[in-house]
Amino acid sequence: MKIDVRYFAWVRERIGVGHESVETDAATPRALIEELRTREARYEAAFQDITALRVAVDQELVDMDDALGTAREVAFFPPMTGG
Amino acid sequence: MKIDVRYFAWVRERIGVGHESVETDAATPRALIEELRTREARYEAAFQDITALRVAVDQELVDMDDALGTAREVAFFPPMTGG
Amino acid sequence: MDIRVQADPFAPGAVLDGFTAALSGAGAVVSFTGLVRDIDGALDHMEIEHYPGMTEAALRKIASDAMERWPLIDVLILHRHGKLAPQDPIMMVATASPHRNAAFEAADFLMDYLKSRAPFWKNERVGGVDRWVDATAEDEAALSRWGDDAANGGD
Amino acid sequence: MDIRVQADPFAPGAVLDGFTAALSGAGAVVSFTGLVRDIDGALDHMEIEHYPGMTEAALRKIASDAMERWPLIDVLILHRHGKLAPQDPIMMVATASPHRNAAFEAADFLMDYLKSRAPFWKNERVGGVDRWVDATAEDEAALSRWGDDAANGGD
Repeated sequence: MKIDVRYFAWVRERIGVGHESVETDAATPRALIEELRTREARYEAAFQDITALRVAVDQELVDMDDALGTAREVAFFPPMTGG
Repeated sequence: MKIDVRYFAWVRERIGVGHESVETDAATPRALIEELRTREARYEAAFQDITALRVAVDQELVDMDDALGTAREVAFFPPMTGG
Repeated sequence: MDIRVQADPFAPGAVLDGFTAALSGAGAVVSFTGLVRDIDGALDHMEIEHYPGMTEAALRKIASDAMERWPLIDVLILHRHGKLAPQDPIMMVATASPHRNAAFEAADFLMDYLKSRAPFWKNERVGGVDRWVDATAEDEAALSRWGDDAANGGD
Repeated sequence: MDIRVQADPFAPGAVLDGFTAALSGAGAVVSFTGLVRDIDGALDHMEIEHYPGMTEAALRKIASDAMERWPLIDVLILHRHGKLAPQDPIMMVATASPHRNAAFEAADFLMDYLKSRAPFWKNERVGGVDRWVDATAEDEAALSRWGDDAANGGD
């Protein structure tokens, strides 16, 4: 399936784009990360410590092992620092 | 000694004046209240339940049994309801 | 420290902006505004009596206690007296600190002490009848949260 | 409920007065304003990134959770993004309730969730160098105070 993958803050900076369309069969955000890591060094740089990352699927916070299901949009970012 | 005695809220209403000068030898606010109660019915009406009253001596909250000492101003009033 | 006791109405926003503009190094500003509540739509007006002289001293003491207890940059207490209409702002406190929790806790503390230790008395006219507002046991009990001697002031 | 995400500056006082004027039956209004802190005098500016679409939804959810949990008359959350100067107001929450404690607790709750559950990321330029602000363990731990599932959202 085709997913719009979005990156924010230093994840975005390391990968070098804010979003991209990714063709994948990954079942979970964690699996999608493992897939992306094998692509290029910049992904490895962004995803090296998965515990430092948060993920939203279709704009809702979820766990790394939740099912992607029919997700259209997945976003990876560091812990939020609003307020 | 001569003390300026002040009354607020319903204590003031029952006694009928906001302040008055009182000649007394009372050693504590409680003793001053007992003295005033014997004067007239309006004092008895204001002071019948001493637990419903608060007292300030020279503009500081004190206990009914604290010494009046050389107090110049004593105020009796119900519990405060600011805020 | 800014302590104001006044009969004149005030706009909470203007007070908040004035307070905030004067700060340096603050990261957090908390304000509390008390309004004249009119739950049954039956309140004609409220009249607040106070003890001139003692009022200012008591508010100054409460503000100083808060400044000693938390790392605050500034504290404001403003309280009206005299006649107020339903929904009028009665009073306001504001606290500023580098830290959020200090600003919140100090504002909460100021309100607890202001309710039971500052010489104000509210009188409500409802349907043409005046009545003094009773102090609540909860207001008095709230002081024990801060567990210090001041909670025992007064009888 | 009033949720605003904006690049434009705002005046906390004007926001507070607008919020207060629209209320009916409130006795207590609490506001929290977050300012860009510049402790060492070395901050050039702050830049806040956010996730358009998700941001608004997340803030709306946090505000709704507060409205369900406390007897609130209204809730406001305003958060800026983009470039901010030292001492600029970053964000603001306001709560209104008939009761003081509800207004205080709800404002505190909103701040806790806003810090860790709304998709904003702060970047500070200090002495010409950009750095992302780290989330603190305390901010995350603060959520457990409210003891519900939402504290476990995200990984």
